[in-house]
Amino acid sequence: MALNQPDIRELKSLVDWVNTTPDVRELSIKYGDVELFVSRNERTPASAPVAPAASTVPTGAAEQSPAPAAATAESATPASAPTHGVAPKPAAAAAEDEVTITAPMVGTFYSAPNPGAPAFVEVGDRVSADSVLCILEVMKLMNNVEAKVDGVVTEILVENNEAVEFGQPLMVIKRDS
Amino acid sequence: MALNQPDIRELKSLVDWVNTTPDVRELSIKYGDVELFVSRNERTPASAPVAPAASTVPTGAAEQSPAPAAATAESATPASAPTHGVAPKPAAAAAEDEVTITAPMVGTFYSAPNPGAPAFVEVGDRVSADSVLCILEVMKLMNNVEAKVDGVVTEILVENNEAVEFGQPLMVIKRDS
Amino acid sequence: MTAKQLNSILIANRGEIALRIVRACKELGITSVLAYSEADRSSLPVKLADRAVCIGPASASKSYQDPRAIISAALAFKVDAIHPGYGFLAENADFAEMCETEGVGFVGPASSIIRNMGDKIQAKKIARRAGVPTVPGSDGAIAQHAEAVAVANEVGYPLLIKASAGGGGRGMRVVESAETLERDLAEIMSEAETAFGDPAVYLERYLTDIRHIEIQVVSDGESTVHLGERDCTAQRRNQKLVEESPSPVLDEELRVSLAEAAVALCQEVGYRNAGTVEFVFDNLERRYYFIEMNTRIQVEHPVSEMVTGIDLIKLQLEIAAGNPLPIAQDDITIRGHAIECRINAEDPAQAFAPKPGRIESFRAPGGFGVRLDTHIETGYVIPPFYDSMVGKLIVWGNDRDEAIARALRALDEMHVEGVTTTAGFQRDILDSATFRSGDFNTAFVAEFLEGETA
Amino acid sequence: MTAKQLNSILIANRGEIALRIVRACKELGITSVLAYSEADRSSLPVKLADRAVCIGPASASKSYQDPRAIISAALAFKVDAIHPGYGFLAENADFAEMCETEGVGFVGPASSIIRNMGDKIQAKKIARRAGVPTVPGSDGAIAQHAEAVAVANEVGYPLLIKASAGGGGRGMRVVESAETLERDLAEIMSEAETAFGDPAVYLERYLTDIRHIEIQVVSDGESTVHLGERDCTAQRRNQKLVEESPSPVLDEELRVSLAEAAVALCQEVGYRNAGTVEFVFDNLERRYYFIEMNTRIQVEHPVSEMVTGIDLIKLQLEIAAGNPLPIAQDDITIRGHAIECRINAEDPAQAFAPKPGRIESFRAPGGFGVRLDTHIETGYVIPPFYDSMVGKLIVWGNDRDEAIARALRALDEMHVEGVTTTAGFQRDILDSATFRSGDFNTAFVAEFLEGETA
Repeated sequence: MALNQPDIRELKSLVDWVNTTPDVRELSIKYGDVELFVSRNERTPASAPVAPAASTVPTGAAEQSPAPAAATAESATPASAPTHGVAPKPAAAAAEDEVTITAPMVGTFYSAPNPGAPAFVEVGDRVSADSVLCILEVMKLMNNVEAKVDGVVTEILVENNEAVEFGQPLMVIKRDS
Repeated sequence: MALNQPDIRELKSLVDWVNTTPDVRELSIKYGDVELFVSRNERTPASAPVAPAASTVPTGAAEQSPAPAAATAESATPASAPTHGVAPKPAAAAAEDEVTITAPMVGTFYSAPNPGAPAFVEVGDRVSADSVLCILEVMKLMNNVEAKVDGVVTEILVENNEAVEFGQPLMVIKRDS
Repeated sequence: MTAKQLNSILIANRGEIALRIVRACKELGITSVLAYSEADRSSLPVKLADRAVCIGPASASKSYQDPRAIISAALAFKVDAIHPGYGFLAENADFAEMCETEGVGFVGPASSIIRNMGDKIQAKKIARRAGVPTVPGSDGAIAQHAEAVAVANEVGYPLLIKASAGGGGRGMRVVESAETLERDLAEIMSEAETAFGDPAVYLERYLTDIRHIEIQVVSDGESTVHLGERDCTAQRRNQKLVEESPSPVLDEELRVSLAEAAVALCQEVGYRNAGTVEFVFDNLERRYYFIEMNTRIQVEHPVSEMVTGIDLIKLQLEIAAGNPLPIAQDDITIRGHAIECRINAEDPAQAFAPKPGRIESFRAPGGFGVRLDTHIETGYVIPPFYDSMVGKLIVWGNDRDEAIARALRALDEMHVEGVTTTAGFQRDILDSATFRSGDFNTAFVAEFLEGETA
Repeated sequence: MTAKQLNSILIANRGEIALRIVRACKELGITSVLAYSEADRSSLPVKLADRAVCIGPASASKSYQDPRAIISAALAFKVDAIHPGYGFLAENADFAEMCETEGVGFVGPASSIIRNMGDKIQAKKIARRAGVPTVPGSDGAIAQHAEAVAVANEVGYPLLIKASAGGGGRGMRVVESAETLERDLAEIMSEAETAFGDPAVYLERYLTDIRHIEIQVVSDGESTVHLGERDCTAQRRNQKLVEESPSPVLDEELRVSLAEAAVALCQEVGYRNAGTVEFVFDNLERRYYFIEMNTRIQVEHPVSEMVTGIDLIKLQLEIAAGNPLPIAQDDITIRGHAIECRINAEDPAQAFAPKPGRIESFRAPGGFGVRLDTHIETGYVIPPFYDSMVGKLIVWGNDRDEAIARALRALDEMHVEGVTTTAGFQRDILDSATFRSGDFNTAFVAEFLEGETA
């Protein structure tokens, strides 16, 4: 780990930016061999805790590497896919035991493995961490989105075949306590 | 006194304007046969007291009618002139017993009745309400500026022959208590 | 560079036109001294002028409209000339004469020209002398029935009969054709005799389907150039809302003819300043008639600046300095199309009631072909003492369609919080099929408003 | 109106150029879908676009520079084409090729043209084929001493010898005259042999007193028009600071010759898009040499828009829709003079260190001849992830003097609080006697900065 003066200055300016921007809640930066993860409490306007973190800190960015396996649009079995970011539901009403599944990339949302097939999950379904919730098509590459938590699907927020943005909430899961 | 709806609306908008403008402290309006005088406390940001006032309220504006007597540039004796506004000194340090004499009109300030003559007043001079403090030349018309209070001249804020703006502080007089 | 230049001027105005003049001074290296009232102490023009001088209280009659305050400021602060802007004292012949008497320069023509052009009857006479068509009508009041009949048949129909002593709409009648003339004339004259004790009437052609088209001129007292026309037909209650150049209805022959008429009028009086010669244009007969001349810079002058590239305020200042016109007619070409929308702090939903107040947040539109002349900014408090115009959006496009599209885009982009403005109303006007067609007359905006409420 | 029009485009960029494209779309009635990173969520372009789609986190490599994210967004949101703006993926041949493969329209030339023009040696070859002069030099690396001597004497002096395997300033020497050539050549070649194991050298005329002049072109694949030149000589560390049109040093003959060269190059490759052909201009010999072609819209494109009246972004979109050029060369005339100043959030006093942060208060300059292309507004937080340019001030004047005066006036008027910008520095540059004279070369800004600290 070797940070020189300009690096530190630049890092500081990033943290300053997060502190002055009202709508940034989390920030992760990989800078050489240093990873920085900044998370800000949503309610309290206190200063953001800054922690130099090892790569064990689960940053969304680190998980968004493209899937290594290629897949064509026709492939029935979705390719092994990148995992997704798990973030607290942004809505004010989100309970503490609810997690919102967000889109790891901009693309098209499919609720089922094939047109006409039953959906991976419906509201009320119980899911485990490795359950596939939906598929995101990114340039004809079919990416599985997994639950990553054990719980019950309480909301599905997008329609089949809908275009979704990066970070867009897709589903809400009530986590087992 | 006859105010119809549009009149009242317009008056209200004037008062609103005074309330939203930070640098207006006093406002006087003559509207038909109604005179309105609004004065705002300088320190406290409380809402301005609004008082419909009879013409006995000494508003500066009402006193600024041009002098009836004509005078040429050469006239040695200044024409009988409009009186001037008397306002508390705007500077933060102004004591309660100090009054600031301000220019009733834009023009040129003369400290003496003639070039070469001694000044009307010097700092330290005692003046009475009808003492002439200086002359303001407004388009070759020489206007006497009178003290309007009894007291002692503590400051002369402009130089002889200086151009002065409307409302510009000219002198400070410490009023007799 | 021209030979002579003013060192300093007093700007005797406020709002966007004060800022407009400050900007021209800055670019020319002329010291701008802004005369302002107490109500405008924290206004943008005051901030941006080289020097600002308070000349009186908020009331215009004691500040911007007080000749003594203005001239006294000019004398005390030793400026070379006064730029009156528009409104206030800009076309006040007495004020111009006082400037002449006091030896203060005035950015405008001689007071005698202001006086002549300010007198409608006098102005019409001068126009006729210069060979400029005026609205057909009687030369003066006619008291004899027989003479009135003869003149009426010369003027043509529809014909407006106005009782000489009448006013405010009383003693007026429109005669549609010669058939009813003698009877109508007799009735009006006897009514006038009864009501006012004077049977005399004026006769004038009654024009209904008209446009308002004006020519921008600049003269140095010797020669005159024009910068093409502005079409100001979109008006509400005789207040211009949208102005554009070129006019969508003129052909090349008419365009040249109008401009030549305006130049002839200026040459007739030896005009010296920027000015505007206003005409009504009869859509049906496609003929134009002189109505008046404005001897000052106008609100809508940027429209001509945008299509010609010529800075009219700078030209005014050059002429006031005593320089001959630095450009000839051949140097002036019209490129593309420009449209101006006046943005007022008024509420269209409340019969356009003025809405002074605090601008909580303001963001100007930007980008290609967009010019905003405004004195407002975030935090500015619009005082209730003066007119409600808070800015002018002027757009330029290669053609009228592009200019309209750009104006709509810029109106959408402009962001004013805290005060209601007419920007949305302007958008509706510009986006209407009628405006887009270019085919309308001075009744357009009133009809548009009726259509909206119907 | 043209025959074909795109219904919707994805704007794969940020900042002022994203806003610029949004504006053009609005005026054309094209739905703008703006691809943005999480850092730009509350930016002005996001607010003003018809639709905005978040495509990734702040890091450009995972958003604006990620071809997969951009193309996936274009496919998912079903746009007709992607406008890449400048920077990021705008000249990435692989990205353009992916668009071609995926069947997504790309507002730019074919990937093969981007690839060829992106390869400096290849581009030079094409230029020579089109008869466009390039900087005199060897066609490739020369390993034989005798051959090098022969070529060197053809190229002329001063001459730059560059070791083929060198780099970063190593293995370079300037030869002032033929006298020392053989010795210098022998030394460099033997040094290169020792250091890199390869004696081969490139030879090139060493130009020092040069200006940077570029021609704006637009081609539809069949025919090409040009919009005159831009002079971008005022640079700091190869970053353009001030651009203007016309160039203050070209005469009519050179102007025509440069433009014809640029058009010939476009015709040679069947170019299709707006583009810029860049030249160095040798002040001493008054000759120009092709250096590279940019196959995208450029930061400084508004300079050409201001003097021609032509909207370059609209032309790009028309061509991308498959329309032929709607204008011919005869339709294009240059009027007046335009100057652009890039405003960066940098501190000139701290070696131009970037100064991201919150804009506490912003007021745009306005009035005649002033155009501001910016995405900043009061309350905007400049993110530290991207480049530091916060806006471009473009002014137009009848001549260069008026344009400079206007630029100074507008720079003075612009009000930015909370963040340090280069506006004041730009003011100093423009106001300098050297810039005003028009007589300088690419070393001007560096010399100006030295003069200031001296």
